[in-house]
Amino acid sequence: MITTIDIALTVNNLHYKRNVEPRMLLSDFLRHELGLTGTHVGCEHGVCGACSVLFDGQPIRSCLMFAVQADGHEVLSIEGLGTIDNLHPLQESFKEAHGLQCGFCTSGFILTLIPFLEKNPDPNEQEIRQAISGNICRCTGYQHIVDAVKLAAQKMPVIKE
Amino acid sequence: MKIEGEFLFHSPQKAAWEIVRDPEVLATALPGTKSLDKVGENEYQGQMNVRIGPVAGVFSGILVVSNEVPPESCTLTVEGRGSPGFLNGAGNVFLHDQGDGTTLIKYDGEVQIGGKLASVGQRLLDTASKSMIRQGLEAIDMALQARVAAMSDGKEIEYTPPSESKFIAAVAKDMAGELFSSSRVAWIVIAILVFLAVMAAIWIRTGLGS
Amino acid sequence: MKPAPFEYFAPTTVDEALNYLAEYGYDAKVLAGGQSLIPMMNFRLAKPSVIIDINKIKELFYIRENHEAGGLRIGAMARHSQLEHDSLVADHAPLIFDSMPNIATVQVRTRGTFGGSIAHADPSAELAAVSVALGGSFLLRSQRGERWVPAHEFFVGLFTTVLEPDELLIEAKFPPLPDRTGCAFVEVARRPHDFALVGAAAVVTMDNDERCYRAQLVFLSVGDGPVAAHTAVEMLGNQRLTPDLMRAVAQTAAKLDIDPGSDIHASAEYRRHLAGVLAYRALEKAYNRARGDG
Amino acid sequence: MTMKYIGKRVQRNEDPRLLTGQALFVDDVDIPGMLHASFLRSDYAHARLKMVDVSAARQRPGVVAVYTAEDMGKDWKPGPPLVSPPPTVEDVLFHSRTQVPLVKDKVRFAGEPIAVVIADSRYIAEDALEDIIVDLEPLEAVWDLEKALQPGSVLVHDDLESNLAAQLVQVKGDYDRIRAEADLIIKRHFVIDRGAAAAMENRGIVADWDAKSQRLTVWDTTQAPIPIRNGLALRLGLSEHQVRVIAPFVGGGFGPKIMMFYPEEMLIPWIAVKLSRPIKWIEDRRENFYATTQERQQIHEAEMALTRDGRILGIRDDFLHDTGAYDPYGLTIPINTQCHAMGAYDIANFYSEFKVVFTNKIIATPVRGAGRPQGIYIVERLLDLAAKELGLDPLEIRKRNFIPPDKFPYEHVIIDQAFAPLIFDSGNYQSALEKAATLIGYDQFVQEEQPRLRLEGRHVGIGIVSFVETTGVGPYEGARITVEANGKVSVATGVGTQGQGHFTSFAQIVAEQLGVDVQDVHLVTGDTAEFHWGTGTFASRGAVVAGNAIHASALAVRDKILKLAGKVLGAPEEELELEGGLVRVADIPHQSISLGELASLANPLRGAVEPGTEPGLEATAYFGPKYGGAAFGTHAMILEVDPETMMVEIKRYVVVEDCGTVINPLILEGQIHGGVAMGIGNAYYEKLVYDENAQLLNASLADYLLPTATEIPRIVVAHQETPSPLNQLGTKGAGEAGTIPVPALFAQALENALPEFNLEILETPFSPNRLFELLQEKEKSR
Repeated sequence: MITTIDIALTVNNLHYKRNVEPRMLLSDFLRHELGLTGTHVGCEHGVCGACSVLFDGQPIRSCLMFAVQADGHEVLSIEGLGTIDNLHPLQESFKEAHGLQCGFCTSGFILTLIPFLEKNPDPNEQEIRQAISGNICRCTGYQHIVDAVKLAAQKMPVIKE
Repeated sequence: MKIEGEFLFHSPQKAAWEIVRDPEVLATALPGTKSLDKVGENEYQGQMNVRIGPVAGVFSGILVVSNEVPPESCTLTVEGRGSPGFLNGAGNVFLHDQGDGTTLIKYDGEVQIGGKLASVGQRLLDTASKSMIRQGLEAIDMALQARVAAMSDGKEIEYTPPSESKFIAAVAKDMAGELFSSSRVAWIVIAILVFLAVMAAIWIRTGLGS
Repeated sequence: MKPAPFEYFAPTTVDEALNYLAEYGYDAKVLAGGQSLIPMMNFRLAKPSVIIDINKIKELFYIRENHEAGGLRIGAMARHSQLEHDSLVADHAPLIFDSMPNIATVQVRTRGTFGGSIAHADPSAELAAVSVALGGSFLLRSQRGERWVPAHEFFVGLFTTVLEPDELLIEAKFPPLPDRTGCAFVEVARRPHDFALVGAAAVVTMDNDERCYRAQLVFLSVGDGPVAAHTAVEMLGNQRLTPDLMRAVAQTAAKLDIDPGSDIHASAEYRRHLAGVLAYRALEKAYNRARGDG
Repeated sequence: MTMKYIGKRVQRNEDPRLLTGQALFVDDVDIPGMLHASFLRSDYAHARLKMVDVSAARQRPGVVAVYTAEDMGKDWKPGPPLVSPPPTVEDVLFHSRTQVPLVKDKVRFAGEPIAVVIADSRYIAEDALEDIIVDLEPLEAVWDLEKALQPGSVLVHDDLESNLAAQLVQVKGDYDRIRAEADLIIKRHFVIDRGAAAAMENRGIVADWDAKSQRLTVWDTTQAPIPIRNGLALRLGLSEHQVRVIAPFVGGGFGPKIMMFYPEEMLIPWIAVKLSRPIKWIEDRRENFYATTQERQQIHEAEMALTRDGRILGIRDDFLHDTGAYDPYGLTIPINTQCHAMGAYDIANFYSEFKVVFTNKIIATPVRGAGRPQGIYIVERLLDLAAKELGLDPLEIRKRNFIPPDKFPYEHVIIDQAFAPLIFDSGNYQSALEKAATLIGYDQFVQEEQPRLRLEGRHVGIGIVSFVETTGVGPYEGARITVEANGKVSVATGVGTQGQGHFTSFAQIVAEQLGVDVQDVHLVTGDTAEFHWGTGTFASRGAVVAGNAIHASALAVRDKILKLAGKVLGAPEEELELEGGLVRVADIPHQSISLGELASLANPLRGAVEPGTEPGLEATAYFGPKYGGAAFGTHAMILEVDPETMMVEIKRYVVVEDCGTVINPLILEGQIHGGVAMGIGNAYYEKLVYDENAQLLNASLADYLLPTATEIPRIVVAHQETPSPLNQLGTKGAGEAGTIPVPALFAQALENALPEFNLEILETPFSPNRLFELLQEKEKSR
């Protein structure tokens, strides 16, 4: 008999209560239980970074956590950032700099970069490349992503003011 | 993967032969062995529990003994399978009487490993197999010594193999130690050991923290 | 790639965790950061029937100065992301601090824990090698009691430590570094976040006469655990560290102290070669730092 | 002609959806009652299937069905061949053997599916795989290409006499004669190994059979939705109109997503119909290494004949090509290799013979580059070795051999992958080379920087390599463009998109003709319900073939607009201009009508449409190129190697790219950056390692090394535009170009960085471990 566990968590500022099997990966939980399919699954062994989300404000691989472990915690997925009509400045920068092609890895990059840019408001190229080295993109060769981050760094303080 | 090496048993050739040649005896020496049954003239079937760190599983295997030249040499063929993969091996075992109550066992063989084990466990495979083979042989040597001692006293053999956990720890401990010249015994050992080894190898880079 | 089912417990105290460990022993796996265990479970190479998640045990999350003996104490659940930004670590265990950027990726460091890395005992683990080099020791506890185990005795092999099935790693402590001590960590990996092909950690303490008072050289990824270069390090005793001597020590370490394996990324010969190169680089850097030049 | 939209760095229409997680990928499809599939795959590369027992799996709670080959009954059939061999070549030998849905008698590669479990969740489906008992009798695996062809080798296909799958000779001039006259012959053995496309999104398929309306809807991560629909209809005995295939947003393609039919692509719809339930199968990353096709393995015995002043007289290339266990994709890859083994050079004599070999490895089908990188590797490496031998500068030897601009169109006599004569339509190779040399500072580096750094003990090297890329092959694509009453324009085309920015570049082409904002052009692609003629996105053809179809269709719509507007505005057509969503009379700005109003007028509710006219501002047009255009360019790099650790760092990278008319430089640069990154992977990181049992040893992203941001340098891209005379837009393809020359370039630069070792790199992918081995050999031979 499969046992399930009740969990309560906050995702994109909304509170959810669900009953899940302990083995359910957080990535599957977000995608298939909550319907937040903007989090993508690329490898399920913690290398590609596509499933990165913010967990209590820090970037994690959602394929390397069980949903039960998120009980009592706060998750931010790409759906919680900007909207189509009101993009977050980092999303806006990705668009302007052509920082995405197929777009599959993009939410993982963006979420990884949010806390990075908060800590490093004026990063140089090498710092940016280090910051995204846990995310694989097969389309862009990373250059336009780096450009997008630089662009965002210029924009974000303006937004904050 | 090629496997070859040698190892010194602290027992006369005949006793060493018996254990190498008799997988049932061998089974008693190897921790984790769940069963070993004779299914044909020279054919045995067995199951073994394997555990390395977080990796664990049950493997079943068939061992065939051929080309016997008692008490000197034989050929062992092994086919093992478990959910994480399979292993096929064939190898020759030679026992050289050292004339001082010890026996040098030499082995060479070829092992094929496939499935999950082979495909995601490469990083540590070589390292792990070296360690496992040696520890398997040491376990056998301990069993041998116990047998020899018991027989010379005319007593029942009283030998308890190391517990599974002790064995695993011992297996693991080996590596960094002095240069070794592992050895080879029955192929079921090697086979299943390498099996273990490969399982151990499994590792995926993500970092640390278990 | 979905994990097999398991029973899940999330104790909130060490005592509660020890209860579970006593009850389930070998059938259980402790889930710390999970950054090594969960991928193995996703591949179904690991199928523990019980998971004891210790992420809710608040008493294990700390990094402290050791007020009694000096040095540093690190709770088992201190996360890599804490270690890499903590000034106590930078001050008291600069070697740990140096090694942090080499460990996996930012997302993994958010979750990965000091204790998890140590208990997992991957031969490529930076923190295992560094712990041995720093002469650290680990506190293990079970319902039967507790014990301190020096790092160099803790790692017994591939994914294997002296931890008994009912024991939990509680804390690591590192002695204070003597004056005139320099540390260095170097590694070579295909991509910066990959497992190192080879890594080396060196700790060198000089005496007032500019001679080597004490030294440690520990490799990773060249065996089934961290490998200390005992033979080589003996050559340093009471010597002046000339480049020639350090080169000879590095070569000895590569020749006599290790028995690396081959894999698809590096042959044993290449690893041995790298060990020689990195040993020299680590020693030189540590020596320069010990003299205050680096 | 100056253009308003084409050639501009227009931001992409598709981005806001992708950036906010609102774009639909196949795994996002969720249908009530949907079941999940998981495949049991063979661990063995070659084995006889003696028994499969799925009874325990069927008993597991949550399992709905389990299928084996036997359960498929007469529906079990090998897949159709995707590409047939060239009918235009005499003496071509070709044995077609295609993949099977589930293994029936014999496993031919590790990963071949044996059974499929359908369950309530993927978790349960995977649990049930462990319940299945399979008895496989292992057979010796065919692994080594050379040994595979030796008499007595074990056979991959027992009904054939050998493992030879195909053989083809292509000849130009008379190589043997010229060889006798040559001053220098450079002959080498080259080994090129396999790599994976490794798109970030694995493959996936969702099939939904609506029994009431008798319609099948399939979401598939395919690069070719229309052929998938047609094939599925044929296989399932349905009319094409009963099947709708949607390739929604696809997370990268790079070639393998055009393979068809993958076993899963056939099975999942078949099961959906059987069970009348929606079924989802999403490939996981481990499966992606086993279940998705790969490419690149070839072994070449190649030689180049030259005069002493470095003129190439001819090339001979004999090679083996590994097709894996089956050859559904015909001869596309090895023919591409042949077509690129003369590179950008004017070579009069050429002999190329290849043998395609069956092995017990995963099927080989095109991966970004598709045989071209191998051809370029051969010619560029031979040229480098010749330059060394003759004491010539690598730049100089290339300049002496380029096809000169006045020789275009340049006929190569041999045929290309589309079975059309290989003709390079237009080009200016030397200017691309010179531009690249300038951008990377070639002279300054060689004369000043490098000597200075060498004195400091640093090992820096430079490389510069030219390439051509045949692109934009037929057969055809089409598009339908409609101006809607709201003034917006909708475009439907069939190719499908995997990140190439078609939503934007195609919109630019339309905007150019119709004078509307790019954002007001709404493109639908990859949905057979919207447009169902065409083939797909491959061979760098989207912008060329679909692009020109859209252009033609836009011109036709423009024509209709002008005709109607002329009437409405009472002005001659030639005085009308389209801008800002309006048609207006030139010089009389207030005399205008909006496209929306015109569209309404063209589709009246009352009154009569004139005989012989069509309602609406809509047109459908097709484009099929006579042959493909040849894009080209030059790459240059500077790298540094640490000869102690063998680690290599790329310091500078320059690309000069000429793919004819550029539609959107921003998108083009993105394509090039990505291509170069994949090329760097091919050169130095990404090698699929098989052992002698044809077991893949690095089937995870931990061991198969995809470059990350720290391995890829900043890439300087410069454009040159030599329009193609083959189509109205003047475009050539660009999707694969970035990847093609990188392994050859890397080898040249690395050799240049280590002059004291006199290295010869004759293999790719390379690695630090291989560099160590080669340097050790050099040490020993000293």
